[in-house]
Amino acid sequence: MKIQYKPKRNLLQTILHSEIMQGMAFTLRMLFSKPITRQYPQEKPDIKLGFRGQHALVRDEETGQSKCVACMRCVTVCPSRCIHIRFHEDEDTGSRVVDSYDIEALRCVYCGFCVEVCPVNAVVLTEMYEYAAYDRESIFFNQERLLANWDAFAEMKGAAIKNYVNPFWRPRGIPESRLPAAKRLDVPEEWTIEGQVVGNLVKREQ
Amino acid sequence: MHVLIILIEILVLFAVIMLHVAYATYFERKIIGHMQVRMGPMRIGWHGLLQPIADGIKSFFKEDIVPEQADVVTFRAAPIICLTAMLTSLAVLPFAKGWVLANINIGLLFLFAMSSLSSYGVILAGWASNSKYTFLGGLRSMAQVISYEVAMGLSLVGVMMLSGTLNLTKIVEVQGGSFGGMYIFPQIIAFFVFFIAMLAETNRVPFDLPEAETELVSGYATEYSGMRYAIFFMAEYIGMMVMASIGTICFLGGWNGPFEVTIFPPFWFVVKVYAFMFVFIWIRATLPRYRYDQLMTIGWKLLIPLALGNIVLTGFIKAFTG
Amino acid sequence: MESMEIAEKLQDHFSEEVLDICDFHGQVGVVVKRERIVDILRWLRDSPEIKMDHFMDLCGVDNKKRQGKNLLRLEVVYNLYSIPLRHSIRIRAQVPENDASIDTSTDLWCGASWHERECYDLMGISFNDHPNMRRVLLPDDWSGHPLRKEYPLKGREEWSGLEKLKHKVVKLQEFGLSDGTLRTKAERSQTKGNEKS
Amino acid sequence: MGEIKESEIQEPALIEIADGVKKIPGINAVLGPLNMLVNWGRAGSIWPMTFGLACCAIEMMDTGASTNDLDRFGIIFRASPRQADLMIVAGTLSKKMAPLLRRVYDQMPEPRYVLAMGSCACSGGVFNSYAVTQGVDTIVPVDVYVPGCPPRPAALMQGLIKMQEKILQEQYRWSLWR
Amino acid sequence: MTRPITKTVNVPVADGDGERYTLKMGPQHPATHGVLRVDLELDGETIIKCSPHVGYLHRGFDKIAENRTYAQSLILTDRLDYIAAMANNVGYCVAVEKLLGISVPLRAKYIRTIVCEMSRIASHLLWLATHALDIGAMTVFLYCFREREVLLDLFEELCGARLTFSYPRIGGVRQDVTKNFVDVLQRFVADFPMHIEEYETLIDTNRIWLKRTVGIGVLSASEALELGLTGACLRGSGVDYDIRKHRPYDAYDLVDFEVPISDDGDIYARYRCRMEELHQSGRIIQQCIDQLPPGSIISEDAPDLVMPLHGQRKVEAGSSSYGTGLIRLLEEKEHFPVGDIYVSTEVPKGELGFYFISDGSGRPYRMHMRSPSFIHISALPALAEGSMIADLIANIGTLDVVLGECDR
Repeated sequence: MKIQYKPKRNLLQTILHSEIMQGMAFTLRMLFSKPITRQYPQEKPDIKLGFRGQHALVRDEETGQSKCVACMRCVTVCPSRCIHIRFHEDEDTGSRVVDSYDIEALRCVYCGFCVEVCPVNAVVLTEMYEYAAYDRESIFFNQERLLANWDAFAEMKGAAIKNYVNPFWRPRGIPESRLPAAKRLDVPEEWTIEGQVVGNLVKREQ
Repeated sequence: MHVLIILIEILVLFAVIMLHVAYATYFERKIIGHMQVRMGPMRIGWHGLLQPIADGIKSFFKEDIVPEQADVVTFRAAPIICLTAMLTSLAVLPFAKGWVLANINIGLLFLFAMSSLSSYGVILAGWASNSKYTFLGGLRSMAQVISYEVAMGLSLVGVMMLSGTLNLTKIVEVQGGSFGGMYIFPQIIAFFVFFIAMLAETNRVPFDLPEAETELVSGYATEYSGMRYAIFFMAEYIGMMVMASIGTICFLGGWNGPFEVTIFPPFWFVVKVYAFMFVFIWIRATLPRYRYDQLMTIGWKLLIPLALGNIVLTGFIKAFTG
Repeated sequence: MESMEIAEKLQDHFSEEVLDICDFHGQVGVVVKRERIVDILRWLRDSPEIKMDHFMDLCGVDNKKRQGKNLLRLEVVYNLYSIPLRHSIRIRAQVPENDASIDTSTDLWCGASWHERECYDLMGISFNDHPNMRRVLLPDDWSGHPLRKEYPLKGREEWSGLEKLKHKVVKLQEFGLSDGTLRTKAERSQTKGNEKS
Repeated sequence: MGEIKESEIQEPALIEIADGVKKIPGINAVLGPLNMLVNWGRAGSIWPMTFGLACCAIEMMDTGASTNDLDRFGIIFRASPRQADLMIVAGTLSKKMAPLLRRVYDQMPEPRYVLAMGSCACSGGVFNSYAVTQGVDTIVPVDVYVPGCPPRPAALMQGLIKMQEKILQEQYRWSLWR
Repeated sequence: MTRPITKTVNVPVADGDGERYTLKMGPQHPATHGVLRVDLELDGETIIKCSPHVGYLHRGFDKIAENRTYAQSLILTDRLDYIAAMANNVGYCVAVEKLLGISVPLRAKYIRTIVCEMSRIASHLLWLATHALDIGAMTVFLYCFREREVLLDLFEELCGARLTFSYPRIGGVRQDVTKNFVDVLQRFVADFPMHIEEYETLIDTNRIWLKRTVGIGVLSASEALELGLTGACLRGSGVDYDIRKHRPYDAYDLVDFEVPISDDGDIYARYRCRMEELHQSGRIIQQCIDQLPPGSIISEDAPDLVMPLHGQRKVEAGSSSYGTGLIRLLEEKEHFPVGDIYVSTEVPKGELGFYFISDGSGRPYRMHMRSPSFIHISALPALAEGSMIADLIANIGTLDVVLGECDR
């Protein structure tokens, strides 16, 4: 397709600066339009469900501890290698016990891979984003800090935390059979294959 | 005693102008902000009203760097030359009848002289900083001022011919209080030339080449920090005000208005000056920037012939109508 | 024209030069010797039924850890495409380690210039008669070529420019007034967040 | 500034508050409000330098754009380091760029602040490779770290508010230079 | 404390044939779009010689990618061309899928096409914003960002991030679109031509804009080809080369759109081409939304994020960091086909190509990116030499370079 240019201005338009006047009229009109500015500390942006923000370890309501089972999937998948887990195997039960769970948040790229692969929904990315600090150490999260992050997030969400499902905890559109048990969370209708959005043209054909 | 009164007058004028300059920056930020569907300063004081004060305090307490290889004396003097020249030209401006510090008969020439002098400050700043961006900024400014000074001077010749005087108070008085008496109507071409030359003289968009941010960082002021930069900034805004005042006096009938405001005689003068300032800001929010050679082309090939033609035309009209 | 046909034509023309033709997912690569690479490229560009006018890509490969017959230590890969005829071909020129150089293709496509500089910079293959054979991405006084397989990901020794800078930072520290964090080497090893990775 | 120097001349009136630090009794009544005023001015008019390096620069531009509008805080971007108060290091700092970053920092007049924006500037982020410095705080002193990759505009603004808080708590920093 | 960037020669020095001096622009300069450095040799304001220097953002992508699995390297492409990260992600995934021989479900293809075109709009908006700002029209900058913000919010709703998405996966996409997303996007696409008109009110026929762009930085078709330019820069010179048409990927062969071409080859022609592409992108998005089929969004044989392929693995107790078991698994060279492949996609800047060599292990043996910006910057001298400093700024803008992509 060849580009069509607008016609050249004629002499009268040149003398009257018509195109400049149009531009000026436009900016003048915008002067009286309502600003779209969001006044930040007072008005916070509305964070969309599933925003990949501050890290947290979900506090299990029964035990009060983290759900992590030290399967090391998050450590393995992390592209920036910022998760460090130390664990030992309990001699009696043979299950793994997490000694330390550290996330170097300043190295993290917030890709959400760890959340996606976690089989028990232990590590999550919350919707918190305001955690700038004066030093590097306070953005290095150990296990207590991560659990505290979850408490802070739960407090922010209030009662809604009960039914809160971040899309990254449960990958959408992936068949149930491919998900680990803890990932099979109850989700809204439109996240399921049956309820998904389809185009107008497709609908009409059916 | 007379000297004392004059001194007090000067001080009052100085204080008022400085306040105006400070708030001119505020209004510029606010108006441009709203034209760009945002808000401008909001958080320092109510709706950002104390913003210029904060800027001033910050600049005053900032470190003042003189580059090692700069010409120290010239470097330090340049902003002061700029500011002084601009402040001096305020002396001859009649804000209202009798509200003028020095009612001299060559007021218009004096203004030209002073505005040219202030560009020396810019050139010296560009040269003394010993950096190439400032140097280019200084060069551009020099070329721009020289070519547009001519166009501007010629555009006002028509006004001088009509009024028959260089005294600014008399120019206003000749125009009279009526709306039709304003020189903008008989001198529409001259006004057009004057307006464009005015934008170029004050380094405003679309002729802001000496300090074109995306090309020359900050142009001639690149090496200046803290208070000295603030002085340049002030000089620039006073320059805008002086130019707007010339426009008001020569084309829009000065302090005359549709009705008298007895409490504050310069009311209409201030309104007109601020109208000019608003147009400055409005243009800045709308237009892109010319290239350096295009600027020169407009100056020499369009504005000067137009201004000369206007003089001839005015001469003929004057000769035939007597 | 199918890529395979082009490769065969190329083999007919330059039977001495072509070492191997390999096909993978419909993309044909021709392994050639480096000596007459410019002639091959010129032929591909200029012959009317092939007309490879778009120089898509050039990149260097280190074959140290890769097996394959006819492979030398280094390799320069040219990806060519013909915009009017819509076909493509890949030329893989073999370069030995001891004389890592190949003739430049900037005479044919001046757009190849920076590709070749990048190849020199990261892979260490120099291009004969290139107008400006200098490093492009890394500083001029960098040592080593990072994409060689023996070069570790984090580099071997610190770049001299950065070393100098760190000395300067320590020296200037006392003049500054800032109370922000500045990590010099000694402090850095003490912080737990850093050394773990 | 001037006040401190004059006070040193009037020897007898001084009292020693710490080793080698003397002051005129009651001077805080004068300097305290001045200190507050100066800090208020500085906090209210932070002019950052446009030092966009990588991805975070786009979010930095976005923060300056209409939706978030940094101008509300009195923040306008300056191109010249001489007129800047704050350097927002937005993006990955490669080793080739590091000397230039330091040079630009050296050109800024006191008081100067540095805000490291994003993972890469804070610690090198995912780019733990031969060409990237692991944290901008090895080159310049950093005052505020803003995590995120990249931080969303509101996070940067929170960092800037933190910076303002820090400036407001300063004690007589304006009296220290030269 | 002298200003070092401008330090070489302090005042112009005569060198025999006229007063020439050098000026170093950047790497910290407001108009160089990041950290490009351009060394200029000037005669007055006329550029005699222009040599761009890059590498101030070199992060070693190729090397890092060799040390990560295919799935992990996806996040690197986010940071390649960070203005249109989605298009890069998709380009990467398309290339890896071709290498591994994975077919993508139709729905995922459509969703990818939608997000690709969204990122094309976002990228062109940012280009227009900065290009206009370079030439001095500051207001266009803010209007463009206003619309861009809507797109970023949509991206956030889709994948939880505003700039670095990591949204597509090898074999599909990460999440399905929601009703709200489709509705807002549809409204945006419907309103968008009106916004384009707003920008055009300010600059399109403006005489200053025309003076700064018409006849500046002219490249003929053969020159542009020889320089290796792609994308709108090549099409602005009259060469009909768009990978979406030449080698269709995703759903581009299922939708109807046109490729704008101009013969003039100057800055204005490239500007018009990109503006027209904005319209076309809107058209593509609308068609994709209408045709969006039901079905799965990720292929059944897509590789797992953690493992190179489906499979189990055991980690030794006490191991702390990056698992040794995985490394062993990755070194086994039997999972993937052995071969090399070059796949390119049409990103907003031009042709983004990925060249992979696989030796059968879970990590690429060699990954090379053909980044359009890198080539575009190398064409800068051809555009700028003989023009003035102000034109250089306009020329950098018109090439639409992103330094992250250029330096990698």
